[in-house]
This record gives sequence, C-alpha cells and structure tokens, in this order.
Amino acid sequence: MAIYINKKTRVLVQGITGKQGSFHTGQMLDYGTHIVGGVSPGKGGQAVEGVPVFDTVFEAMEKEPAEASILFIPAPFARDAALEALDAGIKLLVLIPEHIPLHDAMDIMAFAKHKGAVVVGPNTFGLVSSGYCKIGIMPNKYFIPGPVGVVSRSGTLCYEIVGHLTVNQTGTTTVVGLGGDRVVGLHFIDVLKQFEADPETRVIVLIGEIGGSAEEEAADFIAGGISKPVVAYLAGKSAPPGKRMGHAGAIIERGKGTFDGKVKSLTTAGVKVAALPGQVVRLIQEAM
Amino acid sequence: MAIYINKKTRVLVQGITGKQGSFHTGQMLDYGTHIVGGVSPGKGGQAVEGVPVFDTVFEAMEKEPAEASILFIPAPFARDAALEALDAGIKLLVLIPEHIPLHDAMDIMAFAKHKGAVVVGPNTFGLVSSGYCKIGIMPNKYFIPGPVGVVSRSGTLCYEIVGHLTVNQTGTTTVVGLGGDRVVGLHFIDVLKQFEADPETRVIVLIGEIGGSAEEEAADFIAGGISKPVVAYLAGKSAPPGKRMGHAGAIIERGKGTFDGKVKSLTTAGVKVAALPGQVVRLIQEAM
Amino acid sequence: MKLYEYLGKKLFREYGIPVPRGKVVASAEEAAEAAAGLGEVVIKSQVLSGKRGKAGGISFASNPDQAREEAGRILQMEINDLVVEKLLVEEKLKIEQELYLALAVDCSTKLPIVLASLDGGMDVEDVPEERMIKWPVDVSIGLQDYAVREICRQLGVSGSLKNEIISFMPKLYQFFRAMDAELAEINPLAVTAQGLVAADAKVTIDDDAIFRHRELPKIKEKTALEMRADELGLAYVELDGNIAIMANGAGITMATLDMVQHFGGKPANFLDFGGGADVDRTAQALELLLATNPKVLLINIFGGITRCDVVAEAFVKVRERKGFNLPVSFRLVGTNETEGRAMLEKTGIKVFSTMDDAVRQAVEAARAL
Amino acid sequence: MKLYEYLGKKLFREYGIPVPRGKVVASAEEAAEAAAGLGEVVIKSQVLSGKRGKAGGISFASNPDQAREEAGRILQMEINDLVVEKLLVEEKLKIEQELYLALAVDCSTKLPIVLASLDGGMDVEDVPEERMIKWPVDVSIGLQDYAVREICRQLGVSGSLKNEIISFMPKLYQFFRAMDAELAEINPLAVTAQGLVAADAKVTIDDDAIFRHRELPKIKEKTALEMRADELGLAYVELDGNIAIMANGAGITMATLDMVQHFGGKPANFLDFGGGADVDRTAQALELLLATNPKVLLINIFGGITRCDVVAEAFVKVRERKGFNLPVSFRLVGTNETEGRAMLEKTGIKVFSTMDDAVRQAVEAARAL
Repeated sequence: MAIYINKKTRVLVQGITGKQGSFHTGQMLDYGTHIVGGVSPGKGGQAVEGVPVFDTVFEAMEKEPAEASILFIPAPFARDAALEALDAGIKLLVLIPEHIPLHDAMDIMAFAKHKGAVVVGPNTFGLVSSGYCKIGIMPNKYFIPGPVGVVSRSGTLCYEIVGHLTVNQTGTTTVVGLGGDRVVGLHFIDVLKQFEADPETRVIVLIGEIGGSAEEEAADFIAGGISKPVVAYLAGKSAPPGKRMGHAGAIIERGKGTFDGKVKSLTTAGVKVAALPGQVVRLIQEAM
Repeated sequence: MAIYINKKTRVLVQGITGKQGSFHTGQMLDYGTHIVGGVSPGKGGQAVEGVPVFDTVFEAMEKEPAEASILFIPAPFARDAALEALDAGIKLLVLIPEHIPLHDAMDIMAFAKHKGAVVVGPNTFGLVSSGYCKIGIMPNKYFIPGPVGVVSRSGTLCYEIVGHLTVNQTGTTTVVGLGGDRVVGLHFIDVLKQFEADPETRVIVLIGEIGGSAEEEAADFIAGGISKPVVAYLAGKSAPPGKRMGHAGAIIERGKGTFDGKVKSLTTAGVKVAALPGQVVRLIQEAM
Repeated sequence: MKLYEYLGKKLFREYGIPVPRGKVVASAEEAAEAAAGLGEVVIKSQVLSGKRGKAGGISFASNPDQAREEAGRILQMEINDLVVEKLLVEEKLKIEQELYLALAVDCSTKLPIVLASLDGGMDVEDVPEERMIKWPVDVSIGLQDYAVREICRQLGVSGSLKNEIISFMPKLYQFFRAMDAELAEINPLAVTAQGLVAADAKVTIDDDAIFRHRELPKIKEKTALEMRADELGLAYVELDGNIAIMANGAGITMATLDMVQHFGGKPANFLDFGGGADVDRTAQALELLLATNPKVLLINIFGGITRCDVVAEAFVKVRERKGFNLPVSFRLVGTNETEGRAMLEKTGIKVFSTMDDAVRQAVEAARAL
Repeated sequence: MKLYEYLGKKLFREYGIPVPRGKVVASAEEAAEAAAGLGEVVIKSQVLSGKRGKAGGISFASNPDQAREEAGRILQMEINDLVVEKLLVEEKLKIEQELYLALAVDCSTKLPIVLASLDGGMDVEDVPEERMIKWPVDVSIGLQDYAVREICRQLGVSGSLKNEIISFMPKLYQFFRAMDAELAEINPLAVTAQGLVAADAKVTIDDDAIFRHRELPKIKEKTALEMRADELGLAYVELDGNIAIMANGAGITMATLDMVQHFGGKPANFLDFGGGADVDRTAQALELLLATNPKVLLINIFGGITRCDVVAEAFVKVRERKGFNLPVSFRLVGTNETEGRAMLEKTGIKVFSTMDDAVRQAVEAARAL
C-alpha cells in the first residue's frame, strides 16, 4: 500500500504538448505511471508519447476519466488550469510550476478544499509511490521500493538524501515534495498522518528548511500523534535573516522561521535531526 | 425521531431584538423550542424573553453553542447575517425574510454548501418537529404529533391543509416550509429523502405550486426512490402565464412551470393529487 | 424589472460589452437625424415585449428619409398592447453568424447559469434542447476562462471565434452579477468582422435588489393598480373575472382563485396582503380591491400571524368609510377568530369556517347577478 | 517588491483608503514649499527599512523654514545603509488613538489574514500575542461586514469607531487582493476627528504577480549583482564569505552553504541556478559568480533534470573564455555523469562524488589562502 497514489492511479498531464510536459510524460511512462491523457487547449486530437491529447480537462474526463493531474503550465496561466482540473473532478493535483502568484495559490487551495481535493505544490517535484507510480519530475532511478516514507520541502536536496538511501540499499514507500512556495497544498502534518497509517512505512524522513512554521507545526503533531520514528534534516542553518534563499518560503522574517527554533521543536518532539544530509542514513538505520 | 431537528436542537435567533424576532422567540419558547441565545449587533448583554442577547454569532457560539439559527433580519442585511451564521458553524439555517435579493440567495447557498450546512428558505415559515421543536413562525396549535410528513412551498396554504389534518385528529411528524422564492436551500427531493428514511413518517404530503421545476424533479425522484405513499396539492391552476403570483417563484415563464405539467409528472409517479385542499385528508386516510 | 433594450445596451457598454452605434429617439425627425450619421440603420421599437420583429416593430432604412418614414410608422403602433414611445436607431451590422448567449438564475443548482447556442436570432423556445449548452457557474470563483473554453468545445467553436467568446463572456457574467440581473440575454450575439457585438439586449433586474441600483430609472410595465399595489407592498395581479379575492399568503390566495374557477366562477384578481398586516395595511389592501369595482368580494383568512380581529376591524372601517354594498363572502378562522367573527356578525356579515363554503357562496352570488 | 511609503499611500488613495495630505519631495527647498500649504508637518525619509523613527529619519516642523532645515538634515542621512533620496512631507495628524491593521498571507490556513490590534504605533514584534487579533479570510466570499464586527468585538471596540472600522477594513482587503500584496500594513492607523487615516503604509507586492501590475515602478532594493541575477532568473543572495557556491535547487544550495559553515568555511553567496538549465544559462550563472572575485569556487551538482554534461560544458567554456585560475571544488553526480566527469577531468579538474568531500576540499583551499 502506498499513500495518495498507487499503480492504478489514472493520471492526466496538463500542458502535455510543451517541452517540459512532453519530456516528463515520457519519464513518467518509463517509470510505470498510468497516464491516460493529456490536455492542451487547441491541440486536441494530437498524441504525445502515445498519450491522447484533449482540448479541455472536461473532455479528457469524459473520455479518459482520471483521479490525478500534473500541471506543466506557465505560472501566469496555472490558476486557470488548476481550477479547471478541480472543477472537472480531479482529486489529486500536482502543481509543478514555480512563480505562481501567491493570491492565485490561495484561490487554488480554497477551491480545492471546496472540492475535497488534495493539492501537491506548487513549486514541487511531485510525489512518487516508489516502484509503482510517479507523478512528478524526480529522476526515476533513485526511487526504489522500501520501508522509508519521505516528505520534503525541497527537490534536489531530497534526491540527495534519497540517493544516499538508495546507495545503502534502503528504498522508500512514498516520497512527497511539498513544494518550496509559501502557500502550498500539503503540509508536513498531512503527509505524516498518512505515513502513520500506512503499514508499509516503518520510518519517516522529514526534510525541511528555514522559513514559515511548517516544521514547528509538524513537531507538535509528531509529539502528539506519530508513533513511528522520524528523522529530519533541515537546510538553511547559515542563512541570514530577511533574505529569500531560492524558495519563496525559505526566509526568516520578523524573527520567525529560524533554523534553531525548528531544530529545537523537532528535537523536543523526539525527532532525530541530522547535522549533515549524509547522516540521515545512519539515523534511519539506528531507528529501525 | 424527527428530521432535521428535535427537542434537543439548540437554536439561536438572529435579529432577536426586533419586533418579529422578539414576538416569535416567545412563540417558539411556548412551543418548547430550546432557544439558547439571540444575536443583535450592538445589543449584546440584553435579554429577550429571558434569552441572552449577543453582539455576534461568533460570541453566541462561544458562550451558548447552537446547531441551528433562525433569521429575522431585514432583507438587505440578510446576506451578511446568513454568511455570519454559516461561518460561525451553524448547520441548519432558517431564513424567514422575504425579498432577499436573488444574487444574495445564491451567495448564501454556495457558502452553505461549502460549509456543509442546510438552509431552509428564504421566504419560508420555517420547519417544525411537531410537538417538540419549532424553528419558524407557524401558528403553534395546528402542529401536533402524528404520522404525516409535510413539505410545502407556501405557508398559509400549508397551515390550511395541516389544519384540516388536525381537525381530523391526524398529526404530523415534521412540517417543512421550503420557501416561496426562486432560489431556496431545501428542495422537495431533499426533504422526501429524509421522510423516506424516517421510521415515524408513514405518509408524505407535498404542497407545491406553479413555477420552477421542483415538483417535476420531485416526481422523478418519487418514482425512483420513495416507497411511502405521497399525496399532493398544487396551487396556481388558474394563474395566467408570465405573472408572478405573490411568491417570487410562482410564475409560468416561457411555457415552463405549468400546473398541468406538474400534475402530470406527479400522477405518473404514482402521487395522488388532490383537486381541492380539503381533499388531502381523505387521500391520506385512503393511503394509510 | 425589465429594462428597455436601449437601457440594457447602455449598461452593457459600461461593462465593456460591445453594442452597435446608435441613438434613442422619440420622433420621426430625430430618427432621420440619428440615421444621418450611421449609414444603413435598423429602427427598433422600444417596448418590453418579445417578438417585436414579428409584430412589425423592427424595420430597416438605408437613408435618413427612409428612416423618418419607418420611424413615423412604428411610432404609431401598439405592440402586444404596448404603446411605442421610443425607438432605437442603430447602425445595421454586417452579421456573419448569429449566436445566442444568456446568463440566468438556475433554481435547481441555485447558481447563475450560462446558456449558449449557435442558433442565435431565433426564438429561444424553438432551440432544440441539445443545441443549448448550459453551464452553471460556481459563484465562489466566478466564470473562469477554462469554463468558457469548455463551453466553446461543447458548442463546437474553435479558433479566433473561441478566443473572442473567451474575452466576451466573462464581461456578461460581471454585468449579470454586479447589476443583480435575473436575466441578461443577447439574442442575437452578432459575429462581425469587428468582433462580437450584442445586437439585442434583454435584461431583467431583480426587483428585490433595486435598492442597490438607485441609478436605474423606474420602468413601468404594470397597470396603474398593480403599481399602486407595489407601493403598498402588496402582491397584486389584475385578472379579467368578477369575483375580487383577498387572502393572506401567496399559496392560499392561488388556491382560493383555483377553487373559484373549480366551482365555475371567475377571479377578478390575485391579492395576497401577506402575513401579520395591521389594520391600516389591511384596509389599504381592501380599498385597492374595491377600486376595481368588483361584483362580489371574497375574503379568505386563515389566521396565523394574521389576526382575525384586525382583518374584521379593517373591513368594518372601510365599509363605514366607503359604504360599499356588494355581496361579501368572508371566511375567517385562526388567531382571535371569536373576536373577529363577532365584529363582522354584528354588522350583518355571515362568516364561514371553511374555504369551500365561502368560495361556493361567492360563486353563487356572482352567478345570481 | 517593497513599496516606498509614498507609493503605498498613493495606491491606498486609489482604493478609497484615507491617507494624510502630503507631497513627495527630493530637496530641502521643495520640502519648504510643500510645508507651506500644510501647516504643521511631519517629514519622513522614504527608505525601504523599518525603524526609520529610531534612526532619526522622521521629523516634525511647524513652519516652512523648519521644514527646510529638517529636510536638509534627513536628506544627508543614511538609514540602515540606505541613502535617503526622497522625503514625504505630510500634514501632522491630530491623533486620538493609534491602531495596528494589516493584511498578510497566512501559510498555515493558506488564506489572507487580518491582523488587528489596539497597540498601534509600536513595533509589531513587541505587541503581545494575545493583543493581536488574527482573522483568516475565506477568499470565496471575501471580507464581509460580519467578520469585521467580530474582529471589533474581539478588540473590544464598539460605537462609532466600530462603524468606521467596518467601512475601512474591506477597502484594505480589496487593495490587498487586487494589488497582489504579500503584506499591506498600516501602523499606526490613526483615529482622528475626521475618521480613520492610514498614517503609514508598508506594502509588499508579490514579485511573481508583478506581471499583472505593469503600472508599478521598478523598485531596487537589491545589490547590482542581485539585480543582474534577477534578470537572469537566478536565485542569488550576496554573503560576506570567500567561497563562491553554485548548486541546482534551493534546498541543496542551502545545505551546501550550511556544510561549508559546518566545516569552518565562509560562503560568499547563495546561488541556485535551478533545474534543467542549458549551457548558456549555466555559463551565465557561473560568470555572475566569477564577477564577485571569489577566492574558491564550489560547485555542487546532483543531476536530475539538470544534465552533468551540460554543466561541465558550460564550465569548460567559461574557463576558456575568462581564463580564471582559482581553486575549484566540483561535485558532479546524476544524469550524464560519466560524460560530464570526462570533460572536466580532461581539463584537469578533480571531480568529487560526494558533497562532503567537495565541501571539505573547498574549505581547506580557502583556509590555505
């Protein structure tokens, strides 16, 4: 069992005819993802990597019903495409684009709540049920099945750590990228809840960073409701306050979202926090 | 068992310090309704009929949590008060006022759906669980317990028919007024579904009128999903097309919403349609 | 409140919705002047009725003289009993295609609904169901581009026309919401070389929301008595029978009319004076009814919030003041019934307990005249 | 993008939010002229920094001569390293009470949030948690009157001030939403005899939404290199160490910086050149970094979408073109690793497989200088 998605999950690709969209459609198909259709207004009737392209999500849902959709749409148009997917009945929406305006993100999240849908991202690498289904842009080869659930705010850093695990013959159940923006759909807590309930996940890795209060909220939640061991790594220890470190959400503002505060919260909650990315593997092995 | 409300239902009165609000608070208390508080901005701290008055619904919910609220607020301000109730967590909202703007009603209904709440009205007499709890403005004495579930688009006509029942020693389980406006929260179908599931309701009376398509939709639903006998009376047989007969919703437009069309639909669905209000009693007795 | 076409178009323009160039005129001479600047024109009678074209209320002219002549002719017409007081003189559009587009209120979904069809220009009732695309709009996000794209797909529209519709439709939605419209219909929506143009405008504003739109003129589409009833806040509809009817509540008033017809009588009106009216208001309602010179008066009161004694008092007062002497059929039950009954019986009025009896007697009285 | 106070106030005015009468000036003489029409004035340095008051950047004057003098003084200041180029000369308000009011984005609820307090005029960080009312706004209906009534109740405000806040707050919400603001803060919101007035305006517009607000001037709050990085679409932050760092992905770049510090080194910058960059873009990122004259160069690539051969090619090209000769610590793994590694090793660059090794070597190299 995996969380959120599994090998039967039927997936649409919005913006499938674009450069990113078509490339990652191929990558996802290679991984085994069950992509049933693509959407690209005005390009209905074409095919990309053998996947039929439709003009609208509604048309796609009529002809190839899907549960999930992944969005490769330029940021200014992402709001419209996301609302379309949600209105058409998509229940898991993965928002890859970076630079989606904040107010657009808030609109998307409110509508998703209204529709009872889960949003991953924006500015995420997506999520993967290792070995079965990848809805995202992460490199295929590092994601092999195993007992570790991973949830991360950043992409390459997550690959770095999962890469370490892979080298050490430790696979993952599900790896979820929350996204580097300030307003994102899933928070650590949501994913932790799922991992706790997932019988295949034995250890949880949480990859956080400075900015916001998601790690602090996660710590509170772990203290109260997570029985499985949690190992964390946090980026941004050396970051100066008031500067945005690449991610829109990675900023220490008005004394909030500091590295030390987050480490303290997590440690208090019983989470082992690794000082360096490479130490995560050892902490996991100790925990299991 | 009754539908929607019962003797434990905790009720707020919005606009309790007004003439209508205070009068009907007294009437409802007399009937046995469990009114826990009233709301009237700027009048917090007062009391009406022994019921404490609060400045906002949020304050009332903090101090006297309630499930239902009944609104006696002038139509131009009803939207704000209704949204407040829904936002504060009210799950059953009874909208008494007439002349609430259509677009305001649509806003209220959309927000109620969002919040998972039931709206009765606007332009309704409310609803009553006979003998236990009345959230509305209907005269107390006609509503005595018994086996008949009643759902009506109009008020006095409903009292007329329920009055006939009472004279004939036939009481009611629950009586629901849908409201005479075009956009109302509950439709016949919603209430029929509840009556079907309610073990105490043995016969259902549907009181409709010209305009809209609620009766036709009800007929389709009855044909498919109601096992209990349904008796109907419809008003407006003699009404000319294009004229609004008192209720905003009682109008035949573009050939739709006619009396004959509704009677035909209901009869086809097996509903006995009374030619005169006074015949409803006999049809009920035959059905039981 | 229905708006005249010219007023609907004026408001459309304010919301960025393209309409033909044109002018409202009230005389043949003004029509000729207006036409001078417009080339070929269409001259449209401004009445609150559909099917103006079939009734001869729409005409064309290719020069000012012709415009004068046609305008003069139309200004002398009555269209469906409505006097033509104003004309709209507009440039004649070069129409490539006619679409139908409307926003209305959908009672089933409780949402605004887009109605769109490629069969523009014909009576909307005649458009086959399957060729009319219906799209309810979630008010929490409004009409978004994606929805218009999907409507276009269902219509089978693509290319540049699709893009024009995507930029046009949200404006009509904005208008519909901001103006508290019950209906905003464009039939036909003209496809021209210059883009989409609203060739007609059929707009109804929600009466209950007029208080938010004080800038709108008051438009009379009712009889004098109906207007008076509006002022009094009474629900009144004039009919062509001879039994005047008054009751408390829309449903029971309709049922009373129905029963009169059922027993062979003819209602003169619908008058619902509402629940909980006081003596003055009840008296006003009664006086309004008497002003129609009915042959028989039928009053049907089932008192809930409405108090029987109040109705009786109002009746006695009005009779004393006006001294009317027509057959009265009075049904009175409910709150304070005993007091009310006593007051009426003292003045010789027989009071019935059931609606059936009261109606039967009224019908008999009317027949006996 | 942070807006200068005067610009925030200009926009406030467009949204119907009352602000003091005033004028932006760039010289002492202009300040005197502006003061002439305003009576007692406040002179405020226009810099994108809080705590201007404490730094002496805000002053008062009761006549034009005083205004000239004070303006001249402030125009020579630097406030938190920022040169004062403009001043806002405003009427001095007669303030009865100071409130705090802001709209911000709440990441937890994913909604706009109203922040309101009676403790206006002081640093918001110093306001006790329980005296700051927080109210997330459901975007599907916006900020409704009832919500403001409830906020007022929680603040303990009633009467006429409550009514003023009810009419004021929705305007700030409109502004916040329509202008794509991240933050719209008024501190203090002045209660005066003439009503509520925004005595200050601290507004940040979402950089990602600037494309919807082309009317806004570009405001520079960054160093020249940071500006250049913005143009290239690179995430770059200048720091004060000597090891220049470049990596692909924000998280891993932060982690690289952290590791440098962990092993005793000092990062010169943060540079995330993103995922999937081509040769040109990678070369531009590298050139930007070299322009800072770093002592050591540390490149950390974990190739997913980013191809190792592309990074290697860009590196070789730039080195050929610029001929730089500083210690380079290169970590390269992932997509097309073999090709990339070969290209680098051909030019004598040692390639590391782990981040730890690369960082250690960079730190040692910097220490050896």
